[in-house]
Amino acid sequence: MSMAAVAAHAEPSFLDAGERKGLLAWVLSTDHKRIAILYLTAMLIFFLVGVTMGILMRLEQLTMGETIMKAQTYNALFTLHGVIMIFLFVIPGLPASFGNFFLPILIGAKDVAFPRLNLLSWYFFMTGAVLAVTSLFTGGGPPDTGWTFYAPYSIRTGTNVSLAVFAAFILGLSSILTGLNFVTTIHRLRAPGMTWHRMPLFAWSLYATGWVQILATPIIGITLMLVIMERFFGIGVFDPAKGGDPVLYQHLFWIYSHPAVYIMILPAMGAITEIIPTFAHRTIFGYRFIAYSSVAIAALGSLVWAHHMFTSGISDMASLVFSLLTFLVAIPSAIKVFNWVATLYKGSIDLQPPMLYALSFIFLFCIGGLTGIMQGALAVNVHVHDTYFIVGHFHYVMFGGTGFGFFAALLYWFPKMFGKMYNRKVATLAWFPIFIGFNVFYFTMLVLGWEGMPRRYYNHLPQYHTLHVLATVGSWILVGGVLVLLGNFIVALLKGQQAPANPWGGISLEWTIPSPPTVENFEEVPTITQPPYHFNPVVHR
Amino acid sequence: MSSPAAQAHTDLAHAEAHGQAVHRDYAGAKIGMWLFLFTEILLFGGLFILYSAYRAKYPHEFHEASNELNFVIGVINTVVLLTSSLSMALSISAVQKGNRRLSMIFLAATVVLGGVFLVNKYFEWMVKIHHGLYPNGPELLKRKPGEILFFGLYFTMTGLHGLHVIAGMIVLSILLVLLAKGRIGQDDYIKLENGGLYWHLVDVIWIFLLPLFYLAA
Amino acid sequence: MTQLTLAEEHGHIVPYSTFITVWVILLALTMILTYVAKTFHEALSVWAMLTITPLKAGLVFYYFMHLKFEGPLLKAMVFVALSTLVVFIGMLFFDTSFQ
Amino acid sequence: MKAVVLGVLLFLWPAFSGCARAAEEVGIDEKLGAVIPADLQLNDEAGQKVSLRQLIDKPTVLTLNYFRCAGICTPQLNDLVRTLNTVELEPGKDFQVITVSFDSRDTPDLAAGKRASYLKLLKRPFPPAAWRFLTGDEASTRELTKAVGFGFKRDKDAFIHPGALIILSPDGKVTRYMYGITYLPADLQMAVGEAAAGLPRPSISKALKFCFSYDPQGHKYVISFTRIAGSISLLMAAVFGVFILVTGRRRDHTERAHS
Repeated sequence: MSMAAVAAHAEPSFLDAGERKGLLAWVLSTDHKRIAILYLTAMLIFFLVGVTMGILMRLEQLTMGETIMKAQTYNALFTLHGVIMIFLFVIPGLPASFGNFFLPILIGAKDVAFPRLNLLSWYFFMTGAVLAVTSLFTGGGPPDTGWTFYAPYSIRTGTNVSLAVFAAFILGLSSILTGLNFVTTIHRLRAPGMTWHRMPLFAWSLYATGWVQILATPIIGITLMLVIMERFFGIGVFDPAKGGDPVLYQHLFWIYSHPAVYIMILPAMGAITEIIPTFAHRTIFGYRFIAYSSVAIAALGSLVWAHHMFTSGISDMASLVFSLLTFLVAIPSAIKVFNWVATLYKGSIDLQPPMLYALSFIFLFCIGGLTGIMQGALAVNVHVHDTYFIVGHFHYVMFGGTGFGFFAALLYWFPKMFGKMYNRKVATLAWFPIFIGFNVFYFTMLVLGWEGMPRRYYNHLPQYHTLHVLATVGSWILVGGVLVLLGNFIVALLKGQQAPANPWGGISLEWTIPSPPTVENFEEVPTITQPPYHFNPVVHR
Repeated sequence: MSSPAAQAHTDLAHAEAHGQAVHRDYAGAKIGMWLFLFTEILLFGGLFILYSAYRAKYPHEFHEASNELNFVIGVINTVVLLTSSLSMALSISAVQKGNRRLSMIFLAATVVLGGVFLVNKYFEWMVKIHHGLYPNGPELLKRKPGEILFFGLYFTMTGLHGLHVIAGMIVLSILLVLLAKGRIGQDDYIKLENGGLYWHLVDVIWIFLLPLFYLAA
Repeated sequence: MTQLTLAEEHGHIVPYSTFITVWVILLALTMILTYVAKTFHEALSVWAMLTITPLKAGLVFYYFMHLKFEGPLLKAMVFVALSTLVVFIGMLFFDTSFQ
Repeated sequence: MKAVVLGVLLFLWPAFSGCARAAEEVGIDEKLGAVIPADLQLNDEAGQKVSLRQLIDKPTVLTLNYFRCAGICTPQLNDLVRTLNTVELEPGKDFQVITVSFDSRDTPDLAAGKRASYLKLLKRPFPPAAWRFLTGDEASTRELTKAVGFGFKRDKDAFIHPGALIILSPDGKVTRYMYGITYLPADLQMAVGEAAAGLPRPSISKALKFCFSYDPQGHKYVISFTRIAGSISLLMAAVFGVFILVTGRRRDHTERAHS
């Protein structure tokens, strides 16, 4: 593939090394870098499938009444869009791809702690993905419960919920194994001198994420298993006819699914924290605050699940307390944002494509976070519950946050991963339609929701028509930009220029090794003597 | 906190990258196993949450339904599992002392005791199923909601625990073979130790199931 | 390989007698628990359940699972995991008990 | 390893068994497109016999409740009032609301009282005829709830029942279910529009709310049980925490001494 790299270094890159050739060399490899690329490829494909479904739903809303599909099709589409995007793209998103690739490199290790387990978790991921997709075409038709699989409807419906739930279970297992691997890796495989406080902040965020994956995912595992048991054996725990309480299902579901939001966003924050100092040429401001705030977000985030249930009949007292806790989570998030901004302040900012997307992340995440706090306030929550406001909010967090973080990380690390440089002008140009289209699309959704447009419905009333058309046009602009961005990467892979070892002037460990890295990552195990992001002569702490 | 001595670990990664087994990161493997056990604890934790919520809601029904379970079988099974845990622990001590034969005897005893547990469980379940007391069973559906839930949870939790016992027996049998072949020995017994950790956890879960179901009356 | 914890773990062998003692205690606790649950009224047996059962589990964790001989890291991890579960249960009851 | 075994087992189940169903279901079994038995005789607020055929001549929002309900019925109807206050439709002309009690012990007197109090809550001009509160004997109300797929169950003196709005077309066809106990005006407006056209539409947001009976004795028990469990776990956590701190510090010292 890259002969120049072979010539320049004694060892071949991980892309060329190994005895096996072709596909087998990938699907049997325990090299964390190859597994990362397996994940990346699979996830980008699922992402595009999810995008297609989103576009179809927007087309349906272009006119009033039935435009291109029936209401039942629309129901199935939004369920699938949610399941595919959340379970197959956003949750595994950054940890499985960039985490797998860069966590060992960032801490000076040659691989993760359990390489074979790592490969196994990819197979679980693919199995889960295949089952999820299979559930669409088999059994009683695609699941129509929404991605939350709320009981008791999910135990009654004749659609293929069992298989979809089982798929989610397998995907959870894959997520647990990844988290377990990362936590052990960070504990055991740090290079000499790589103390906790010299660890790059991306590794910190993966550490916090790993713990959430380990401690919260089993709860959803057992809950989903109970739904399956309920469907086949009728054990009754979520069935009101037998004394079961569906509200408990919601509790258990959100015990996992709210922390899952932090599984989604924390690694993206970590990646942003890597990108900002590199392009501001400045030490990150408040290293310890950012590191600990990751842990704080993970811990507090596990306690606020019930704010999803304000209208589900939980007690007033609990509503109040959960409401308060929700506000508390905003604090560590805000700490991060302030520290990023402080880092940018007086830095010499180099507006390369990764930085452009990273800055958009901060902006969009702030909107997402603020609209989230608005829902934390009880009175507002009831008003906007089940409207487009919710849809807009979580797209700001998940797409504007995790999605933009993902793009930024891809732009930042792509040259390192593949040894090829993409066309930076095109990447910058693609930013305009992506950013503008995004806001036209989702900000309109916020407005629609505020005016009372109910979510999940294939049709709308005349008073919402103009805004719906605007949102649909925004979706076209956005998707056009995304396609240009991704196409740019494919072109780079096929005939991009050889990327240098350190195209951005970064100083973390990954930039000290060749692009693409060799199988062993490091010729010699590095010894770390100073804190990360050590751009200034002034020693930070 | 200082960074762990990296030489050993990078050796490990190196060996793994080449698919060889040169050195085992003993502590790393153990951390990994414990993390896995945490996921198991929280998996059952979800069920314990449900149990306590429903018991709080239907205290009298749980009380009455629990009376129908034969607590003697429950206690006998507890003794069986505790003893199997003991022989598991002894097996590890034996291998540490270099006594592989004794270690194998203890390990085999553990597997056999696991089997005894399952046989007991089987008869216990069969009696209940015979009386129509199983989820969606004709007799159970006539009961009060709280009792339906009690038996639903009873079958779910003991069933899931039973699956864990079966899985544990399979793992321990494989370890027995490895032990016989000398792949586990005085200088490398981490697999046995991790298998033991899993078995003990299964035991701990049963320790909680006993009072929740058999002694709730 | 030269690391202390590794050497410690390799070196530490728990004597058979310790395990057997723990086992006897565990059996005795089981009997006490059963006796209390079957003889006395509800409140007392609930209390017995809430104290004896965690005690038994603790013994298994501490001795059979070698937690006594592990470093502070593993102990801290176990603590985090168990307290997470306790917090989940607590928060959920916080809702159900006010309903 | 264990996970794989479990996974295989789970995967095989669908092959062996169909979906288990409870004998008597509480919840909504959707009957979209079905026509309600219009000749049913119910009692109006004055105790006069009235048939649904006489009442339903426009899109109708049907709610099924019982008037002594201590659970979700009041919040449900209150939220319906909130929704009706803002919906951009003219009550009595574009649509009407009918609330039927499925408890045969509810009397027309009680119904009249309920009607008066809910009409008072409405902040917009609302013709009294646009919200009817009906009662009936057990056989007739059962027939109605069965026809719309509304499953409920008697529990001592109370009922376990779901909360939902059922939208009927002018000719008495079920066109839409709106689940839960809170509603959006825009949703209701669309549902009524579709009912006017007689088009049945599949439901969304199927998170059903259920009403449970309240058991004061059990409730007391909950709190004491919680207190006990809570204090024990806190105590254990504290002991364990102190223990870790103590042993952990000692270990730290030895480690430092060695390295």
